[in-house]
Amino acid sequence: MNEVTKTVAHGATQAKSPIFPKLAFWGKIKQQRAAKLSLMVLLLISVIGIIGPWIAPYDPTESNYEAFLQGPSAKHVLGTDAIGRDLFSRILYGTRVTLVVAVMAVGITVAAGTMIGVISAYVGGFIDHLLMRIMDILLALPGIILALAIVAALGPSQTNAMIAIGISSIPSFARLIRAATLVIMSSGYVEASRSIGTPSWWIILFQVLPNITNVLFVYMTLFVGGAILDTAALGFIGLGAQPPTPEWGTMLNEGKDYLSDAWWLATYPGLAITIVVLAVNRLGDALRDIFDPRTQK
Amino acid sequence: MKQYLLNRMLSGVIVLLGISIFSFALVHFIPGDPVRIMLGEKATKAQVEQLREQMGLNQPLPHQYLTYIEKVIQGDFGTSLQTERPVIVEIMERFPATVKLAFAGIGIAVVIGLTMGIIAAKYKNTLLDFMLMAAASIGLSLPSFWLGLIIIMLFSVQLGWFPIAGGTGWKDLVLPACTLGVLSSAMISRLTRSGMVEVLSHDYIRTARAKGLRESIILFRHALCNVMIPVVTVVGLQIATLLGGAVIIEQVFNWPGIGTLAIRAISARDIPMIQGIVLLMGFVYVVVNMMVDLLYGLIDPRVDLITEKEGR
Amino acid sequence: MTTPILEVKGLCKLFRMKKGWLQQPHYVHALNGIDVSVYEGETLGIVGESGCGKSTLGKCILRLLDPVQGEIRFQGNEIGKMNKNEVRAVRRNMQMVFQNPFETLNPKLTIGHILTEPLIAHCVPREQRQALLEETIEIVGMSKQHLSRYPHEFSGGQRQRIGIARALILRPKLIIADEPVSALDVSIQSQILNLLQDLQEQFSLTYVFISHDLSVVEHIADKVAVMYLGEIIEFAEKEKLFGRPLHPYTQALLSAKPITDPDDTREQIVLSGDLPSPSNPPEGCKFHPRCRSRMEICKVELPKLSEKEGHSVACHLYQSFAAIDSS
Amino acid sequence: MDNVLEVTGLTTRFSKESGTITVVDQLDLHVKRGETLGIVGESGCGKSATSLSLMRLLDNNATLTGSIRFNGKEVLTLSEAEMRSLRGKEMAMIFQEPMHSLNPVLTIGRQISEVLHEHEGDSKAAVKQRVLDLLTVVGISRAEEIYRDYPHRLSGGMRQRVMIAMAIACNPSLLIADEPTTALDVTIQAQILNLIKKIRKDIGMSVIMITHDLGVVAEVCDRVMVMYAGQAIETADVRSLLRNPKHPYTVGLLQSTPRQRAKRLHSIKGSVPTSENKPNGCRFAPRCDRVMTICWERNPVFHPVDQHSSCRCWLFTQDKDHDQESSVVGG
Repeated sequence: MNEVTKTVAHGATQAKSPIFPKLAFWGKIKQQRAAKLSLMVLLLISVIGIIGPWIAPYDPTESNYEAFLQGPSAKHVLGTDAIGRDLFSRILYGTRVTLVVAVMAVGITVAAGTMIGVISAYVGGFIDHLLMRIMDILLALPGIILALAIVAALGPSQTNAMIAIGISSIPSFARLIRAATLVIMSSGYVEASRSIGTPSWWIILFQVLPNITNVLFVYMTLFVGGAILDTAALGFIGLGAQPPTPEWGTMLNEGKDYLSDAWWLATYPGLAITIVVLAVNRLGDALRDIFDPRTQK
Repeated sequence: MKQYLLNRMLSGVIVLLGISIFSFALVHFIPGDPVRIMLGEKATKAQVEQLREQMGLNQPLPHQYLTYIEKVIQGDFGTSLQTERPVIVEIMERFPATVKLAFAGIGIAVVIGLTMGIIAAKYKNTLLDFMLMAAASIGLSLPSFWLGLIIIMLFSVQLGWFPIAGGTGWKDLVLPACTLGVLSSAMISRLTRSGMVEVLSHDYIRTARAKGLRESIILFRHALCNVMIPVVTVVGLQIATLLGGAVIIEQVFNWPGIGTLAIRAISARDIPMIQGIVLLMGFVYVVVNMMVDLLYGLIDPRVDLITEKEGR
Repeated sequence: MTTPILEVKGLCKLFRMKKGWLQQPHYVHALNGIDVSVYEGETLGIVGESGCGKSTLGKCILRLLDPVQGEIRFQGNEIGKMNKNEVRAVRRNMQMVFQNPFETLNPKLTIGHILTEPLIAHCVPREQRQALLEETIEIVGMSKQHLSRYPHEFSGGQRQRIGIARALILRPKLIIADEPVSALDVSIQSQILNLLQDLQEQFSLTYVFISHDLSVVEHIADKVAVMYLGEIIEFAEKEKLFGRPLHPYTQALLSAKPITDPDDTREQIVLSGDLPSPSNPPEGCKFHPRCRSRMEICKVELPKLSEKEGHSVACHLYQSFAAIDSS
Repeated sequence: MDNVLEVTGLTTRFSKESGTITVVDQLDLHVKRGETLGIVGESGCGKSATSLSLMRLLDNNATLTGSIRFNGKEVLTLSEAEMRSLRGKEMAMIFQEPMHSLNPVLTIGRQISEVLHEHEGDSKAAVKQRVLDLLTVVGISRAEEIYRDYPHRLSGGMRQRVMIAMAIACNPSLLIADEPTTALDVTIQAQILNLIKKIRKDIGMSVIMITHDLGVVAEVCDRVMVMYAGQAIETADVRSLLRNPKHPYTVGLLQSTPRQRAKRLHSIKGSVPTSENKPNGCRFAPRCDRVMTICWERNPVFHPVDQHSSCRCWLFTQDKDHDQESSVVGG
């Protein structure tokens, strides 16, 4: 009776991969670690955005004709541009510009998008239909084109770029929020609450909103990444922040004419964008995985 | 099925109408006098009046809109203010280049993206998965124009393998298409992986295993078909976007497509041209969406149910 | 005889199934002329298979869904035509317990918060709330300490107790229980059924108990209504209905129910075929395609619910009932 | 002794972030040829994990130890390829949710015929004919039509019939049915249970019927095993179990099934322990109304009580000092 043959077998679905070791409990722990790490990177970047002007070694707009197109050196850590401005200082200053534009743009998106989404889902019927058809129409144009068209109408400037980017992501944000609200609205607890005789404002305030904040937060983070990319893209095309504002996209635009002479001009601002966007996106992904009910078992 | 397609077509028409209103309204969004802005400060009063008359801006709005639509249907999109050639001619000249770039880019993206996604899902939570998905994350965070610049710097300037920019030959196509492909593959691979992981956790995959099927059949017959449903949607959307001009990439590589045309028009406030491009994009979007819906009907036998549920 | 606390007459509910803008909307008769009544302190059981409209009936009574036609009288007041605010006021005396205790409690709120909600909605003065909360949570067999916890910390049975506490806290007259025990294990199920019975005695509650499980209904109900595709096909006191079912469907249902008796000698009637789709029900008697004693008339004419000695049935086999009665 | 399946000391563990949890603990069972064994228990008792362990269909964070001998072969040492040729051919399985168990984008015909293609390798035409026959066997009248149809167009009962057709395609010697009728209506449940009984007789296979419903057990099973918190606590033939249950849990379970006669139901207090939080002694001790001191200290062994039944309970253990290996299994 005690002589049970001790054999061991694993489940059927294992990936047979001796070369690629399985990372134990990668999923959730990894996400929490990623969230912490990207949050720290973002905090650091924000701090740079705030104190940048004080730690920058040079004035970002002051040209120095004795030191133009100089490669990275001890004096100019990241080199200088065509009219001798210090690239490092410009990138430091640019942090603030980029972050402010992106965050404000997302602010516009979130405010309008959430309102439209929640109203559409909660009121339903004709209003819902109308709002969603309008969103459909706006979605038919690629976001960047919509932004470009708005900039074209308003004229190129940093503020207008911000408004344009904000407006151009409203449709997709509104649809996401509407979908999230609909899920909550059809949940058992909202029905239970209605069956008690709870007034609508109470349901929106205490049943719907607390349950979409997670979703809202995740989408917001993910949209910030997109907004930074769009800001830089507009700057790159010359329709965003105007020179001599040290905006990263604009700087790349200026650098693209010196590809063969000054590689640093077209490299570092892009690297800065990538790092910020990567940190924001990782944070968004991590938050999504952490909040996703399907991964909460 | 027929019902479903008819419905999709109807909503397509509505979107098109909406787009036409949007593009029409563009003129009126502009603060100040549109004619003044188009002609610049130095124009004489007579010139302004003449253009105003020519564009029909003196008429009441609904009337203006109807005339506009009538003209558009006849293929008259107006005249470009910059080149003074018909808008439709300018667009049609550049459209083939855009189509070429879009399909080349998407082709690369689908191949890379699907492969990466399937491999990552198959080896879920291993080092390989981690590396592939890290690559995809970076891909999603790269500014397209910067990647373009880096690629030019590397392959054209340093190595001299490809021409820097300007032509439309196949050699000119390689770099922009690869840039597009790499960028779009990031999203496709993530989507494929998450779709695959989700599908593999479904009960019917357990049924397939209980039937004793080979892992390859489970992966490619049972799982992939279901994963393709969201992937087709996204790829469709990407094609629609790219056919409207991969604006930024075209600009970086100086590719003579709709994208560069759009930027030039916008910088120059060439309103008839902008209107034309916006209309074209709307049209392309609607057509591509219709194709995606058609494909949907072929992949997913449940489409007739989907509309039923939505309509309820 | 006193008037019933709840009386439903000729209740109809349609769902619109629209396939697209181009198509004629298609209607599904979820409820088709429901007549049913409950007296104070009674338990009315409503049984039927999925898609028979039993949950829809429960929701219509509470006006969570608006019926298309018919009357719903609660304590003598017609609530079918009340406006929103009046309905909310009525809900003070009429509460619901739901099937899924996992979904019907908001995961973001504490138990205390969830239970306070009805008190706020019906303007119970602040100083009475705490006492009511504590009293009610103890009545359902839990303790005060549980009030500050969140739903995910409880097991299915405990969550259902919380759901019952929420329905009970306003001390309603009528509770509609929609499959309250079908998500629970047998050993927990009996706890909840006992609790419901105790509460009924203590607060002289009236229940409308909706379930697909014949054994549960047989145990708890005083009167039972059997539903099939949006219609009540048999309605009688429990002893009569289970002792001598008249409708062929009820007979089949009873014989199909597996019982824990190894020497079960019942004759088993296995129905052929599936439940027809409610969106496309058969002509005539809706049960006739599956009925083993169908007649010609069943294919064309819908039988009416007719009563004899407190036992109503809607079947052509017994249509002579009414004739005999009236003669 | 002609046993299709002999399981000894089967233990299934899942490794999770919080640690290892044991869902099936030292399980012994056997199924005779042509017999129907019922496994009964409430949610979380490990009955589904048992069935998936037998087929080795668990996710890769599961570890199985012990021995599963199926038709004389040791299942746990088979390679994945050998295991595959067993699944669907010699042991088949049907699941609880017929709604989700069929692939929505493949036709019914394709899903059934791929079993045959995989295991038998007949010609295309022969396979198709066999599939049509199978569909007729499981009581689907419009076989040709259903062959070309997709799962979403069938009702729950029909889908379960398709699942059965798929399972019996290669005449397996063991069919594992995991709550096959739980998601179905009573009248449809009766149809499906009858079908399983009939097919079992026709092709002489054994069946393991996993259910929470003692009524279903009474209807179709020959023998029953009751599980609680990952362990078997009683096995007996159906008659003895229902007429003369031994373990207080089985008694409680039978008494809490609603009946008209009882004014008040018997109920088992408390709730099922979670797999992370199992009591040290007998796992049922906290809920048992006949609990003794020893119950809190040591988990009783599973042993025969009379010729009909075996049971894991101190009430039926004469020699309380009996040395047993499973007494120190903490949570």
